[in-house]
This record gives sequence, structure tokens and C-alpha cells, in this order.
Amino acid sequence: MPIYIDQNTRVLVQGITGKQGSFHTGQMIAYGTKIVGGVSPGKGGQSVEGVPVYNSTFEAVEHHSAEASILFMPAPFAKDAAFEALDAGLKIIVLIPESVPLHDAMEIMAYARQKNAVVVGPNTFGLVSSGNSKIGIMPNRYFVPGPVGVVSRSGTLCYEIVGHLTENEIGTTTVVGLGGDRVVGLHFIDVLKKFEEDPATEAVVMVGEIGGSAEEEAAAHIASSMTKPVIAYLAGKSAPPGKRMGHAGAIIERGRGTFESKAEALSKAGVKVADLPMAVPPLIKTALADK
Amino acid sequence: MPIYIDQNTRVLVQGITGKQGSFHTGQMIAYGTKIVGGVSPGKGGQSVEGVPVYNSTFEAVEHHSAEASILFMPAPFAKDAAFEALDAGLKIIVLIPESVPLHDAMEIMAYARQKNAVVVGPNTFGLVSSGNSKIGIMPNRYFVPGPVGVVSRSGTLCYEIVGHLTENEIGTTTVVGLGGDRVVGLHFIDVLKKFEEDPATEAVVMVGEIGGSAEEEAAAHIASSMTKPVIAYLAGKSAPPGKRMGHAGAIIERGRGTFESKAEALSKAGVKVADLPMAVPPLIKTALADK
Amino acid sequence: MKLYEYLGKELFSQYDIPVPRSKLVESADQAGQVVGELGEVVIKSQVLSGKRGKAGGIGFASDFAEAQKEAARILDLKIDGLATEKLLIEEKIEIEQELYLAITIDGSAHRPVVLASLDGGMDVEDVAENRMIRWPVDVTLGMQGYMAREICRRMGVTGNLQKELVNFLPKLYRMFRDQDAELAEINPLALTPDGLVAADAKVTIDDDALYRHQELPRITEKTALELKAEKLDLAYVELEGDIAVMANGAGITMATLDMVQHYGGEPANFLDFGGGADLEKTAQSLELLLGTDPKVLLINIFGGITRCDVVAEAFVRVKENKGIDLPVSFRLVGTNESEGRTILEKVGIKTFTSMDEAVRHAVVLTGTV
Amino acid sequence: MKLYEYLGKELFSQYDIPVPRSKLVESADQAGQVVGELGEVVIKSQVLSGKRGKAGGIGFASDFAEAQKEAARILDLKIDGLATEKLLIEEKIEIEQELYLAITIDGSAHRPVVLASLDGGMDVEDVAENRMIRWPVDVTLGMQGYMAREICRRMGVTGNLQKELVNFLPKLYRMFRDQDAELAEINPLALTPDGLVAADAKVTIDDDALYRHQELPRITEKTALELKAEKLDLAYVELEGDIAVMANGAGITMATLDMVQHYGGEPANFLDFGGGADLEKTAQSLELLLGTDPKVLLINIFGGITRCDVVAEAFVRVKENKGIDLPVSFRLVGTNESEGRTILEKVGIKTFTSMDEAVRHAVVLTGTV
Repeated sequence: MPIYIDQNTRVLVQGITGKQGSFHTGQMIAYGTKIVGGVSPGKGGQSVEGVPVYNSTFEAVEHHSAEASILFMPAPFAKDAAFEALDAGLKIIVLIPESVPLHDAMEIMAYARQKNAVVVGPNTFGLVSSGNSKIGIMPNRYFVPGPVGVVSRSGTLCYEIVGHLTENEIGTTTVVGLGGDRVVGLHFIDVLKKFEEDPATEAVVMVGEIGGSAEEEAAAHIASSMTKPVIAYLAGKSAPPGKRMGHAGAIIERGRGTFESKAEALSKAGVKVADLPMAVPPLIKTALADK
Repeated sequence: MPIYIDQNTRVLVQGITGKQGSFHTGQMIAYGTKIVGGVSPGKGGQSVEGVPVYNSTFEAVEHHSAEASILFMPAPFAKDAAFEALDAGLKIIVLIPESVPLHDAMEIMAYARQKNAVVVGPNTFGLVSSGNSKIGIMPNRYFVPGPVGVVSRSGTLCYEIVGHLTENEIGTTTVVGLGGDRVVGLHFIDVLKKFEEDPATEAVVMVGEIGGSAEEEAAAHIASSMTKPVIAYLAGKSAPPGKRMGHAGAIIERGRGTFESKAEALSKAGVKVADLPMAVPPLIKTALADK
Repeated sequence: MKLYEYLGKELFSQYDIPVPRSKLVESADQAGQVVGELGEVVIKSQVLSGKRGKAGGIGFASDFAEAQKEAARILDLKIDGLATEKLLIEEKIEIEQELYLAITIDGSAHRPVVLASLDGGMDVEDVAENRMIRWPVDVTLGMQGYMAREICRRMGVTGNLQKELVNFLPKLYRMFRDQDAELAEINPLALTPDGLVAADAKVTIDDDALYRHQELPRITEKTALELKAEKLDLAYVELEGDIAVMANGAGITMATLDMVQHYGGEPANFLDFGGGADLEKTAQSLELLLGTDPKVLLINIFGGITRCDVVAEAFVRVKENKGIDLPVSFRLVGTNESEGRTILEKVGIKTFTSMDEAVRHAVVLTGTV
Repeated sequence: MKLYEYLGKELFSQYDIPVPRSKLVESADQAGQVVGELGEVVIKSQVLSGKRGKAGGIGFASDFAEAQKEAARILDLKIDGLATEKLLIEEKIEIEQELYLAITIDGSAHRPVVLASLDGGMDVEDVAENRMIRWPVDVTLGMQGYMAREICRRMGVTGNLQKELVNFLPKLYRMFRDQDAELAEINPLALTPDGLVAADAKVTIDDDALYRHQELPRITEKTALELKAEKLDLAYVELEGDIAVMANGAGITMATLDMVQHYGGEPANFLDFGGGADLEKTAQSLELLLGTDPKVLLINIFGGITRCDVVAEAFVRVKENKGIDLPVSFRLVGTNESEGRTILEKVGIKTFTSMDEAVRHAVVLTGTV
């Protein structure tokens, strides 16, 4: 039983006529995603990769009763588009843009809470129900079905690790990109809960990084509520304090958010922390074998 | 089974140390209301009519796990107090103040919707579960138990009509004052639904007036969904257009909200419209006898 | 509080909402002079009436003489019974299309609602239901870009006009919210070669929120007596009849008037002196009513917070100090009823316990039935 | 973007938040002159370091000579490696009590959070957990009066100080929201006989929202090269080692640095050239790295949106145009991998498919292991 999305999830692409939007529409369709419509104000009536384009999200929802939306647009326009998606009743919103202002992101999350909607991102690669549907920008070929759930704060590093799993013939149930920003909609705990409930998921990989306290909170949750094995990889061990390492959230500030604090918390919670990306598959194999 | 409140409902009084607040605290206790605490910023530690006073609603809720609150304060402070009550988790908020700014009232209602709370008023006399509990400023003696639910936009006129019922030995289940303002929390339809579901209520009296469209909407609801008999009295038949008759909502504007439109809509819905307040009890008697 | 058109437009300008260039004048000569500055002009009476256009309160001129003549004509006019004190002289704008746009409050949804239509210039009631777009506003969200775009879509507006409206609507909403408006209506909203221009402005500010808008002038449509009552914090409305009515509560007062009419009488006023009034306020209410020179005085008291003895004492005080030499019909029930009755009986005033009887008696006293 | 204290205080003043009277100066003589205007003063280095006080960056003076001397001393100081360019000279205020007050963003709750403590003057980490009140703010509500009162209650603040704080907090929140701040910290917040005064100001503005704050000056803590990278829209951070690292994605870049260190090497930098970069941007990234004069170049490409052939072509272009005369360890997998490999082989560059091997090779190439 897939979590969040499955092969029947009806997806809109907001900002479908842009370069990124149109390219990834094609990629998502190729993966099997049910893209039912696109939105691009002023360009209604066109079609992209065979998908009809509408002037407003309301209009697209009226025609296609969509449930999810993926957003491609410059950051200054993300809030308006996300609010429109939420107001139009969509329940899964994947925010691809990076550099969304923090206060905009907080307002989006507050409105999503009111609407009981799930926001993935911003600054995420999206999420994929392996073999079923992807709403995101991840390369298609690495995401093949299997028993492992993956949740990650970063993109390419996640592909790297999923790539190692794939090489080792270990597939995934669902892979979720939380996004690299300080304020994002989904956190490790949200996804870990879903994996715990998902009968298809036998083990979990979490890909964390320095900054914030999401990994420490996840550790507390795992210790108290997870029965499935969790393997972690954490990036940023070598990062000096006070330097933001690309991601808005990846910074050691005021002594908080260090690699050591995260690794220690996770280890205490029974999570095996891999010291290298390639160390993840053996740990997963052991975990799966121990079941 | 009482609606909204019963003899166990735990009530706070916000603005308890003021003249109105302290007087009505005594009156409510005399009626049987479970007043568990009062709030008056800066006056925590005092006691009014034996009720402990706190500096904040949060503090009062912490100590007494209250469910409802009645607010006495000048209109400019009503919004802050109502938000505090909602934020502190109270689910029934009775707003006594009149002259609350419309935009403040709209913001209160929006927040109450988020919090799944019921706001009665503003500019209401409150509500009473006859013989059990009252959260309001209505005179105690007219509200005796019986089979009739009453819902009214105005105060003294409602007492007049309930007085006529009492003289005729017809008691009430619950009496709800909606409030005389243009923006109020509860509307006729909300209360009519509750009366329809309430096994103790055998017939309903609604006391309406000119202005707005609440009576017309109620009529549509009654026609489609009410099985219990409804008797109405409408004030303002003689009011000229464009003159606001005391209540903020009681005005015939742009040809809307007239007595005739309301009376016609209600009659069509099968509601008997009394031409005088004293004509209500005979109509109710007939309705109860016809059951 | 309704604002004159020119004040509404001053508010619009504060929010960067385009209005025609204009001058406010008070005489025909001034009107004439303005033509030199603005060229072809529209001359508009500044009265608070929706019937201004139909009543001839708008004129056109392109030179001094024309403007002077039209202005003089309008200044002489009575519109809906109202005289014109100020004229707004506006440049004539080139209108390509007329829209209707308003934000008002939908009490039953307890929300603001945007009303927008391509049928500008018509009265709001005359626009076909399916041609009037209604967008309820979530006050926690306000008016955001996507909402404006969606309103445009539902109106069938595209292209340049859409861009204009998407820019325009959030400004109007901000004004509506910030200024505690209960109505902000622009009819027509004119599409000109330079973009959208508010050709008219009907703005009403919530009276209960005026305390936070000290910068706004105070405009009243009330009579002198109504103003006096307002100062005393009484809800008072002048009517045409001869039975002065006083009661405690808006609903019961309305019901009393209705009953007066039901029995063939004509109420002279609406006076709700509220719940829990003290002796002073009650006495002032009575004095106010006596000043209106009615034939009969009808007092209807159902005492809840209001104490019957206080009302009775106030009555006696006014009777002794000022004299009450007209017939009185007095209904008195509720809190401290018997004390009140005793006080009144001492000065020879009989009271009723039934509202019905009291009203019928009042009508009889007018001698008209 | 971190603001200097004086800029933070300028923002405070815009929101009616009291700050001490002050003058900004750039020389010791100017500092001396200011004493005449302000009386007893505090002289504060305007550097972006939390260690200013401990490093001697604050002085006191009550006359010209003292101020001149202290100012000169501070201007000569290096604080956290930073020189002082400006001094803020403030009137010395009479402090009755020192509080801590901050608003920051709690990422895990995706909300702002107010931090308030009676233990002002201490570092935020040193305040005992139960003495630090945390109030998460619902952004749809903002900071309302009752919340400020409740924060006071939880702090144990009553009386006059409560009134002051209830007035103060909403202003600070409004500043925080309007200015897109991610941190607004006042430590100490001083209670003086005239009320609360912000004795310090640490304000950080969200870089991603700077585009809507054109009125704010641009302050950077970046090196020249980091600034150059910023202009090219690259995430670049200078580090101390000798292996220049370039990868596509923040997480993978961090992981690459970690692995370099794991195998005993030292990275010279963090350079994430992002996903889907074109030939131009990729070439610019390479040129930037070569300009830093590293011993070894490590390129780690896991192509998703990023195309391997584009990266290879960019490499060849830079190699041919500018020359790349240092050893390179190149990892290349993903989209158009074989095309990329072919292009590189033509110029004699061998590639790895394993990140692990590529990193180990890079470390070996430094000759330090």
C-alpha cells in the first residue's frame, strides 16, 4: 500500500509551460505519473506533452478533480501558487522552487495546516512511490520497487544512496525529499510514521545533514515509536561552524545542529549511522536479514 | 439532552471584575451555572462572588479546564479577549459586548472556525439551557424547562415572547440569542439544526427582524430539513427603508431584508408567522397539540 | 458612516487606486474656473444619495460658461430631499468599458464578499445573477493575486483588462480592510486607455470602528435630535407619526412600533434607551421625546437588567421638573416591577402589565381611532 | 544577511521601539566630539561577531579624551578576525533590570518563536531551560496583546514591566515580519526609569527575501571569491585545505567533503554548482576553482538533471582555453554518462564511476598521504 501517492493520484503541474515545468512533465509521464492538467496563467488552451493547460488551478481542478500538484516557478511567485493550490482543494503540494522566502514558507505551512494538506518542500526533489508514480524531478531510473523507505533532506545525495541500493538490487517503497530549506512542510518524523504504518516498507534509510534539529527529533521519535530498522547517513561532518553549506538549513549555528549531536542521538535510538554513502547497502542488507 | 451547554459546562467569565461582569456572575451562579473562574488582567488573586480571578485565560483554563467563556468588556478589547479564549481552547464563546467593529467580528469568526468553536454574539444576551445553566445576561425567572426551543436576534423582545410562553405555562429547552449585529457567530440555521436533533425540543420559536437575509436562509433550511413545527415572530414591519433600527443588522438596504420578504419566505416554508408577540403562545399550543 | 464621493476617492488615492483628476468646489464661479485646468469636465453633486444621477445631479461642461451654468443648476437642486453643498469637478475620462466592482460584508457568511461584473453602470440589483461574480474572502488570507485572477476568469476577463484587475483588486481590498469599511463600491469602474480608473466611489465606514480612524472627518445624515440622542448614547430614529415610543431593546422597540401601526396608530420615533440604563439616562430619554412635541407618550418596559423602579423615578423626576402634559400609556413589568408601580401610582400614573393593552391604549389616546 | 547593530537599531526606531540616543562615527576624534552631545557614553564596535564584548569591543567614556582613547583602542582591535570600521557611540542608560528577548524561526515547527527571559545579558545557550519562555507564533494571528500578556505571566513578570512588555512585543514582531527577519534578538533588553530600551540589536534578514527590501543596505561577510561565486549563482564556501571540490547538489557536496576528510584529505572549498547547470555555468565554476590555486581538483557528478556530457564539454573548454595543469580526479555517472566519458577520454581524462574511488584517488594525488 503506497503512502502519500499511488499510481492513481491525479496530478497538476503549476508552471507547466516553463522550461523546467514542461521537461519534468514529460519525465513524470514517462515514469507513469497521472498528470491530468497544467496551469499557466494567460496560457490556457495550450497543451504541453499532451497535457491540457489552464489559466487557473481552480479551473484545472474543476475539469480534472486533481488531488496533488507540483509547482515550478520562480520563488517570488511560489506563495501565491501554493495558496491557490491549497484553496482549490489540493491535498499534496510539491514545492520545487528554491530560495522561497522563509516567511512565505511559514505562511504556506500555516494555511496547509488549516486545509489538512501535505506540503513537500520547498527546495525538494519531490516524492516517488517507486514503480507507481513520482511527483518530482528525480531521475527515473534509480527508483525501482523494493522494501526500503527513504527520506532525505538533500537531492543528489539521496540519488547517490538510492543508486547504491539499486546497484545492490535493493529497491524502494517510497522516497521522499524533505527539501533543503529551514522551513519545509514535511519532516523526518512525519515520513517515519508513514513508513512504520506501511506494510510494504521493511526498513528505512534517512539521509540527514547538519543544521536544525530535525534528526534529533527523529531520533527521539524512533526510540519511542519505531519498530522497523532505520539506517542513517548524515552529511556535513567536516563542515565548519557558521558556514552555510548550500542548503538554507545546513549550518551549525550557536553550537546547535552539529553532526556529533545528530549522530549520537540517532545511535542512542538504535539507528545505525553509516560513515560513507556506500556503507548504507550493507547495513540495510543486515537489517533486512535480521528481520 | 441539552444542546450547546448543560449543568456541567464549566464556564469562565472574562472581564469578571467589571460592574457588568461581577453582577452577572452572581446572576449566573444563582441560576445554577458552573462558573469556575474569572479573568481580569492585573487582578489575578482576587475573588468575585466566590469565584477565583486570574490574570489570563490560559491560566484560568490550566486551573479549571473550562469549556466555555462569557466576555464582558468594552468593544475595543473584545477581539483580543475572544482570540485569547479561542487560543486557550475554549469551545463556546459568548460575546456580550455591543459595537464590536465588523472587521474584528469577522476575524473572530474566522479564528473560531479554525478552532471548531462556537461563538454566540456579539451583542447577544447569551444562551440558556433552561433549568440547567445560562451563559448570558437574561433575567433568570422566565427561563423554565419545557418543550420549546427559542432562537432570537434580539434580547428584550425575546424575553417578552418567552414571558408570554411562561405565562401560558409553556417552558423552554434552550433559548439562544444570536445577537443584533450584522456579523454574528451563530445563525438561525445552526440553532434550528440543533433543535431538530434535540429529542427534548418539540417545537421552535424563532424571533427575527428586518435586515440581512438570515430569516430567508432559515426558511429555505426549514423547508428542506426541519420536521418540527416552527413559529416565527418578526420585528420591524413598520420600519422605513434606510433607517437602522438600533441593531446594526436591522436596516432595509437596497431593497433587501424587508419584513415582507422574510414573512413570505417563512410562510412558504410552513412556518406560522405571528402578527403580535402575544399571538405566539396560541400558535405553539396548536403546534404541540398537533404532534 | 457613508463618505461623500470625493472623500472615498481621497481614500482610494491613498491606496494607489487611480481616480480622475479633480477639484472640489462650492460655487458656480469656482466650477467655471476649474474648466481651465481640467479641460472637458464632469460636474458631480456631492450628496449621499444613490439617486444622484437620475435626479440630475451630474452635469457636463467644456467651457467656463457651461460649467458655471451646470454647477448653478445642480447647486439649486434637491436630490432625495438633500441640498448640494459641494461639487466635485472631474476631468472627463475616455471610457472603453464600464465594470462594476464592490466589496461588502456578507453577514450570513461572516465574511467580506467581492462583487464584480462586466455590467458596470447598472444598479447592483439590476445585474443578472449569472453576470455578477461573488467571491467570499477568507479574512485570514485577504485578497491575493490568484484570487483576483480567478475572479477575472469567472468574469470572463482576459488579457490586459485581467492584468489591470489583478493589480487593482488587492489595493481595493487593502483599503476596505485598513479603513474598516463595510462597503467599497465602484460603479462604474472605467477602463480607459491609461488603465482602470474609479469613476465613482461609494465607501461606508463601520461606525463601530470609527474610533480607530480619527483622521477621517465625521459625516452624519442624522437630524439635530438624532444627533442629540447619539451624544446620549441612545438609539433614536425620527419617524412621521404622533405617538412617541420609548422601550428598552432594539427588537422590543421595533415590535412596539409595529404594534402601534397594527392597531392603527402612527409612531413618531424609534427610541431604544438600552438595557440597564440609569436614572439620568432614562430621564434624558424622556426629555428628548417630550421635545419632539408628540400627541401621546408610550413607554414599554420589560425589565431584565433595566430596573422598573429606576424608570419610574426618572419619569417622576421629569414630570416634576419639566412637566409632562400629554397623555401617557405606560407598560411596566420585570425587575422591581411593584416598586416601580408604587412610585408611579403616587403621581397618578396607571400602568399596564400587558404590552398589547398599553399600545392599544396609546392609540386610543391619540383620538384618531 | 546579518545587520550591524546600528542598522538593527535604525529598523527598531522605524517600529517605534525605543533605543538609546546615539551617533555613528568612524574615527577616534569623532567619538570624542560626540561625548559633548550625549554625556556619558558607551562606545561599541560595529562588527558582526557575537564575541564583541568578550573581545574588548565595548568601551565607556565620560569626556573627550577618554572617548578618543577608547575609540582608538577599539578601532585597532581585531574581533573574531574582523576589523572595526564604524563605532556606535550611545548615551549610557540607567539599567534597572536586564531581560533577554528574541524572535527567531523554529524550523521544526515551521513557525516563528518568541524567546523571552528575565536572565538578560547571558548568552541564549546559558539561560536555564526553565527560565527561557518559548512562545511559538501562529503566523496567521501574529503577536497579539493577550499573547504578550501570557508570555509575561509565564516569565513571572507583572506590574509596570508587564505593561511595558505587552506594548513592546507586538512592535518587535511587526518588525520581524515586515522586514523578513529570521532573527531579531535584543540582549539585553534594558528596563530603565523611562521604560524598556533595546540596548543591543541582532537582526538577520532572510537572504531569499532581500529582493523585497531594496531600502536595506547590502552587507556581506563573504570573501571576494565567495562574492564572485554568489554573482554566478553558485553555492561556494572557502575552506582551509588543498583539494578543490565541485559537485552538483548541496548534500552530495557536503558528503564529498566529508569523504575527503574521511580518507585523510583536506577540502579547499565547498562548491555546489546546482542541478541542471548549463555549459557556461559549469565552465565558470571550474574557472573559479582553478583561481583558488588548489593542489588537486575533485569533480563529483551524479547526473540527474545535470547532464554528464555538458559537464565534460565544459571541462574540455576550460582545459583548452585556460589550461588545467593540476591533477584531476573525476567521477562521472548519470544522465548521458557514456557521452561524457567519451568526451573526456579524448583529452586524456580518465573518469571514475564510484564516488569512493574518485575521492580516494584525489587524496592520493595530493601526495600528502
